[in-house]
Amino acid sequence: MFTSLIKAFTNLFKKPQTIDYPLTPILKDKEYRGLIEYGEASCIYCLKCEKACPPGSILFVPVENPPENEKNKKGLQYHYNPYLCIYCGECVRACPKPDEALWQSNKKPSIAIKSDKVNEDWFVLEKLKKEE
Amino acid sequence: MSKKTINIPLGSQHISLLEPVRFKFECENEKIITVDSDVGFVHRGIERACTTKFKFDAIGYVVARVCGLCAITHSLSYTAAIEKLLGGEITAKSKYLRILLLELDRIHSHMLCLSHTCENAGFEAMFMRIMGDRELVMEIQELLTGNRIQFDYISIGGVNRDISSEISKKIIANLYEVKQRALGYMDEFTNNWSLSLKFKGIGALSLDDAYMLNAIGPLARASGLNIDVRNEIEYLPFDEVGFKMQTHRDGDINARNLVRLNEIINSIEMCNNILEGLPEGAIFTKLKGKPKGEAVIRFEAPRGELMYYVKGNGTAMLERVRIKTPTFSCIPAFSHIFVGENYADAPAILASFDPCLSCTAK
Amino acid sequence: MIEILLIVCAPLIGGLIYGLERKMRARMQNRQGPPLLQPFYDMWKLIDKQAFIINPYHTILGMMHFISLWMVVAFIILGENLLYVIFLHLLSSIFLILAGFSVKSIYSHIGSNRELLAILAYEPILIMLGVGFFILNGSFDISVIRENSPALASLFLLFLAFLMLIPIKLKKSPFDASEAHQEIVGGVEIEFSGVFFEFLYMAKWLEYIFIYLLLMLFAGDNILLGTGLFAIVFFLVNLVDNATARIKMSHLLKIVLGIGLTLGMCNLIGLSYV
Amino acid sequence: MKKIKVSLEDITNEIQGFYDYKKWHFLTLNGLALEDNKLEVQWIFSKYEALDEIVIYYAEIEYKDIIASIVDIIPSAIISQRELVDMFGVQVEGSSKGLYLDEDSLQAPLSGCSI
Amino acid sequence: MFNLKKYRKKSPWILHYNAGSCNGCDIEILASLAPKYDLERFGVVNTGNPKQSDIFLVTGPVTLRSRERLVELYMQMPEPKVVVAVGSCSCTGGVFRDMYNVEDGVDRYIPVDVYIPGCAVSPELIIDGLVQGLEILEQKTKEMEKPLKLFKESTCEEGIVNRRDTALKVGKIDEKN
Amino acid sequence: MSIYSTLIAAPLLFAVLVFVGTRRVRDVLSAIFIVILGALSLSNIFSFNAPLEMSLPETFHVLFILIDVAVLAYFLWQGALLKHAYVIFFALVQILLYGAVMFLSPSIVSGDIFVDDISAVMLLVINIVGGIIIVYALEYIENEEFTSLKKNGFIAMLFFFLAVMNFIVCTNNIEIFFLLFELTTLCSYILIAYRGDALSRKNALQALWMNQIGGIAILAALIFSILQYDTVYFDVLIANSNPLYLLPIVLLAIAAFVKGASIPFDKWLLGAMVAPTPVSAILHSATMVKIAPYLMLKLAPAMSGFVSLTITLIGTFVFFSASLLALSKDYFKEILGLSTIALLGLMMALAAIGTPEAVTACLVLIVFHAISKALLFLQAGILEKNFHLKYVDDINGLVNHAPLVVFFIVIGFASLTLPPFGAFIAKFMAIESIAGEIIHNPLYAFALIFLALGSVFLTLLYFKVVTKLFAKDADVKSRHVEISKFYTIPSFLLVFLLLIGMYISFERAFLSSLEIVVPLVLIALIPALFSLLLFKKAHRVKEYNCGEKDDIQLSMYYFHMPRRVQITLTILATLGMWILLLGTIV
Ligand code: SF4
Ligand code: SF4
Ligand code: SF4
Ligand code: SF4
Ligand code: SF4
Ligand code: SF4
Ligand code: SF4
Ligand code: SF4
Repeated sequence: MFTSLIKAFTNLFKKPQTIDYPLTPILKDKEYRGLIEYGEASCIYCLKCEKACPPGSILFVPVENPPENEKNKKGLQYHYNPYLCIYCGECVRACPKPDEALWQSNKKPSIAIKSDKVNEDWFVLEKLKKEE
Repeated sequence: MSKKTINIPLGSQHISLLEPVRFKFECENEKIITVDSDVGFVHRGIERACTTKFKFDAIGYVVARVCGLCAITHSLSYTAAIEKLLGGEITAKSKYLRILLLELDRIHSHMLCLSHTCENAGFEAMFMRIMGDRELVMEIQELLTGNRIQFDYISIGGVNRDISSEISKKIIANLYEVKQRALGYMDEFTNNWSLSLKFKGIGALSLDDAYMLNAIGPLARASGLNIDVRNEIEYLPFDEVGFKMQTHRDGDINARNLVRLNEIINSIEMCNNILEGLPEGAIFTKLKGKPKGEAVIRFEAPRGELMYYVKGNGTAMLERVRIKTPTFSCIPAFSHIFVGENYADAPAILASFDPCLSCTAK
Repeated sequence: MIEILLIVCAPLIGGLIYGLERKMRARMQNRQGPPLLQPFYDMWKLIDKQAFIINPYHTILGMMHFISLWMVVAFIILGENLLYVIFLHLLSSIFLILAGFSVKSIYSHIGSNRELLAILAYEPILIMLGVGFFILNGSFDISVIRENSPALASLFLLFLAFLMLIPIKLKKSPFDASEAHQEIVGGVEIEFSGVFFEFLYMAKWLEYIFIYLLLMLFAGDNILLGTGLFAIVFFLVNLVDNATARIKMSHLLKIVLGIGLTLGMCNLIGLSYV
Repeated sequence: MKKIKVSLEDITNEIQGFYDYKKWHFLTLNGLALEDNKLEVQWIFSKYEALDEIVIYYAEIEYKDIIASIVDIIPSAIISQRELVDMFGVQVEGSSKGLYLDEDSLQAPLSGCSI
Repeated sequence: MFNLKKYRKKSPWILHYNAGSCNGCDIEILASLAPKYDLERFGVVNTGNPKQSDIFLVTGPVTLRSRERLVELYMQMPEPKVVVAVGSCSCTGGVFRDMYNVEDGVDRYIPVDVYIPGCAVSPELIIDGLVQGLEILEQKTKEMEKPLKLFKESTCEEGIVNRRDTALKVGKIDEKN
Repeated sequence: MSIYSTLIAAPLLFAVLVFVGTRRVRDVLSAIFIVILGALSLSNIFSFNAPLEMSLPETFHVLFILIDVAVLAYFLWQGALLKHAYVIFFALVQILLYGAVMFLSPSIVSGDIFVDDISAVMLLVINIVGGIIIVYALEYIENEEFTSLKKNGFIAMLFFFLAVMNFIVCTNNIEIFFLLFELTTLCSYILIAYRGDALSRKNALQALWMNQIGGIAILAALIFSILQYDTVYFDVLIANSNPLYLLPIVLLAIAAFVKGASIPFDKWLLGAMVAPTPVSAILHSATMVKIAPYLMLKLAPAMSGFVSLTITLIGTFVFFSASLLALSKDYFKEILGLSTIALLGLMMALAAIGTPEAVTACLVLIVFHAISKALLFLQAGILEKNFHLKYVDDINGLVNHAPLVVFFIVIGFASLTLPPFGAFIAKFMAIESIAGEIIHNPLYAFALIFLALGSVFLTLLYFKVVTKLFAKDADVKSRHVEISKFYTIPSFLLVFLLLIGMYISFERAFLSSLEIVVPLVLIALIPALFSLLLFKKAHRVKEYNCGEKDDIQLSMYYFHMPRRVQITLTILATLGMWILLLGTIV
């Protein structure tokens, strides 16, 4: 018990371990597994990432004005849902052109609120995908 | 005259629980006489999804989500089973790195359990102290794998990331620090009178009961039962890196705590040995083919023996993935231990089992 | 006049002490902790919340606990009869216990049960304390006690016994089994919400005032000693809070009654020989 | 890893004869859906302090068969048995449904005949 | 100095419920209460009691068995309240999406105000989410601000918020795709 | 003088009159009688100024001797009839001793009747509280299945009891005191055996032989008093008492312990529970057991340091141990019974201290204990009759069905423990007076500890019971049960008496006005807030149950008291008595 007492006593005069986070930003290591980022120009639309992704948070869905890319024969557009993603990085490992078409950055995903319609929008995409 | 017992519920939502599990204690005053439990709140259907929804190469990431605490053991067991079915050999370096992360995970998981036990025993300061020190381990885990909890470090054929010398230095430095702290806790657990009142002689499991109820992991080792899968498999070179079995005789909460602390210290030694003797070589071997046949793989997760039974039929979809998790096997023992104890001790006893129902129910 | 002011402000002062304590506890646990005025922020927030009730008895009894505790504090400040104050305080605890029992909630019941047992542990010591002061001053009146010279030396053993009951009343480790968040989620207070919880929350502050005012009695007319005593004991209690686990009710009873009664007895017998 | 085939009737006897609680450690019960509406039930054991010595007793059964309980021999098997009941929709003596699944969940999800 | 509105948002008491997560996010919540991140800086207290909580932290993809409890707890929280979905699986189902025993995210059952992605979420993100939650909490408090809000007419029969029946009704809001 | 003779004679007359006419007539007559008795005792206390002393004519003495012999012979006969060895033996011993007393002829004489203010207060309690209980009994007994003759006999017996009690607090002659003592024993014997079943008989016999020990003690005291002090009169005995020859006093004190059912003589009072509830009510509150503190008060001036200290210690010890034992009980009446025993112990201890403060405390306690206990026993009767509840475990949530009964029970218990009620004031003064004694003799510190612990146990006990009543559902529609007016009116009267008592303590400045008013307001505020129905519209939710739906099962803590604790306590108390006795002889 005395060691605890002493510990508590000395802690009182030590600088606390706490990082005052929103005020003092915490820098993420460059290796941190954050958001998946996509380089549209380099993508070859092999859809390997879509197939590899366990939760299905990458979807290539046909749209009316598809991005202009000669490899994009079916008129697909890349969609990514950071609220579904589990940040495993498997898509990047599956991608034939990592670092150019698809890479994992060290950025933290952002917080969403109700008006962001996290789920509703994605439902639409999933439905489109199913219909395809 | 009416009955003199009260039913005290613990869970499914309760402050002393991190996960939903429901116990209903029938108590006389506060002495528990019977226990009724419901452990199925977290059932998600992973076993089925592994055979219908995911291809075999993605399952490693899925089964990691069976549980965040020994995620690494899950993906390791699964990958090992697949590697066995595919019949390839992986490099020595990746084996060492796998052990490294396995042991780091054990350290942080044990620390979490200790702190949670203290919190449930009403010792908030100790909880804070251990959780604060645990950040040292979390830090190196994040450096090593890119994430604090779900490491996704292991893939079929090896590991995903190499280790740099800075990281290795940092690991050694942090672990040295952790070891000092762990010795400090050891002293605290043995000498603090209030903790002795809460822990010594409480929630005891005798050796014979441990045998009878097939207890595993620290729970069994605290009762003196020599069971540690690291001792029973040759797949990873645990002997080379200095594994030693830690046991205790008393079987009470205190014994479990001490076993965990000793394991932390042993794991730290193992990590140091690994980093010293890390073989050179690649970290990844590409394995070809589709899994066929059946394999049983066991590993020692922080909470005890984890078993995977995998059966493939030569296609990308597996036929059966059976996950037998540590807590699942311990549940009969839990109920047994509660009987006769005081409700006031129940949360601490529960935490000292270090239960994880998310794997129990899958 | 000053008394009236003190009485009115008592909960606020209690809140400050509570805030200080939370801050201090955080620092002892090596973290930054909430701002000093956190209890007041909580208070404002609680006022703003929608309040649920279970049944009117419960709610009213909870409010009575607060009001009667405030009366207790007022009586101490006004310098009334110490023994009476102790019993009035008992009344206020009884209100709380009844409130706990008036709902069909198991944790609330267990909390109340434990609270009852806690009374068993501390009440005899409080009574002995009162008698100690009586023997020393020839009167139970707090105003008389306050005018006499410090009683700390002659009531030293009782002072030690009193130290043991501070954690019980302030719900601090190791004697906080009646609140026990991890077991019974706060016990008696579990079913209160919104403004009604506010009353209980502020009653907790008043409990601080009650205990520390009693503590100051040991210093008699010596205000400096009183302040010193307060500071040291406050610090000590928090230190112990951060170095111990919560022990069970049965242990609590054994320890507090056993040691407390022995200390008190020795002191009283000693006093009558002097 | 040793696999021993037994018939459904013999299972308790076999296990009774084999199981020494100080030597063997009951791992779990496992089910495996086979073709043509059959089910393979496995009782998996491992030996204490031995290198990877695993013994699997297994029996092929129909879904309608009632599986004998081994709880008298191995008390801790109760939970595995309940899981088997839930996941495969079979009956095990003295083991009730509802460990994981609610009334409105998908019943017998691993039985192989469910969609 | 006595600007009530300023202080209102400084005391978020949290209730945590695990609706079927893998523990990863739960541990991170615990870690964010610990010294390094110390949520108590914001006045956070883990009350574990719905009746005294303002912010409801839910982890996990909502399994069938936990959905009733989830709604029950939500109902027992007094207004204003904020629901925070912690982790990818409670936002959308995450890796468990479409498994047979899960309901794919908390917002199928109760209205979610803040979504924190991540698997597992890091404590920094939890703090970010809480800060966001605080703002929403303040807004909601303002909206609630009318005289006698304490005695606002109850919505349910006999003045008792009834749990189960309402629970299942709420669940019907979003049909699954 | 006439007041006292009326007070003694009238109830005797009433006892005969209740046999006249129908039930209606009997009820009306009894009510009138009770009002008369109450009025008499009231007027007595208002007109009372100086102690009154007088003698009875010789014929009365002869009559008394005859009655005495008859009573003893009856005991012997009963003992022989029912083959109870103790009863026979003690009856024989008493007859022998009584014979011996008859042969001794003391020379110092004094008045046979002596009324001081203590007696006046006792008269008040006996007649008013006793009267109210009889009103209640009128209805209660009608709900039993007995012949109307037997019912009337019951009421008559109660009146007779009042007469005996009225006499006993007025007498100064120990011989007469002995007679009356035996008469109360007789009364209780008959009332306890009233139901006539085996258990009642057994308990009645138990009460009989235990009380006979008291008789023997009185006879022995008489003999020693005559031998040493040459008198049979209290006042002479007390005035002349020599600290070296206190044996008669101590023997009388032991008789008091017997009547007061102090441990180890507690069994008889608990056994008396089998009688109809009004009997328990009247035994516990107004009559019988109150002889004990009364006698002690009378003897107090004669007690020396040792005797007074020992009796105080025994009394407080009984207080402590009876409350401790009560904790493990769950039969409602038994709880009340043990708490009576405890409080009687305290009263006797206070009487033995004998300082003016202690005596006042003792008197206050006698009065308020009588009122509160009567109130509680009446409720126990209602619970049994209307709700068929006997055990505290069953009264869960009674507030849902019978708020009024709950109100009475709560007031009853609160009045025994909490400010601003009388019993609280008494306890308060008790602590003060014991604290005052500690200064002179540190051994009183033990008495203080017993007192402190005992009063906490009692609080625990009372609120253990009270709390059971309150468990109210969030949504259960309550079901009210009609309770007869004959039941509620006496209860209201008793509550009213409590209030008057409070007023008196206010007048007498036992506590400052603030100290009375504040808690009173606090307590009154609850029903007030209630009636405002402030919370009708607030949101209601179910209790927190970890998010689960199953019903919870509630039950109180119960305290398992191992048998050895009980035995140890009994042995210690017995030891105390022996020390007292032997210490005096030596
Ligand atoms: S990181 Fe994993 S979950 Fe996220 S998009 Fe890539 S594969 Fe899918
Ligand atoms: S795997 Fe890479 S290249 Fe292929 S579609 Fe995805 S992002 Fe494009
Ligand atoms: S392992 Fe289980 S008991 Fe321990 S902290 Fe995690 S959830 Fe809680
Ligand atoms: S016991 Fe199960 S749930 Fe717990 S950490 Fe291990 S695998 Fe995860
Ligand atoms: S258990 Fe209660 S007192 Fe302890 S940290 Fe949690 S909220 Fe605070
Ligand atoms: S899946 Fe359909 S067809 Fe096949 S067994 Fe089941 S019910 Fe019959
Ligand atoms: S498909 Fe339906 S009927 Fe067939 S086993 Fe599965 S649940 Fe039963
Ligand atoms: S988001 Fe990921 S880490 Fe968090 S609970 Fe879900 S699966 Fe676990």
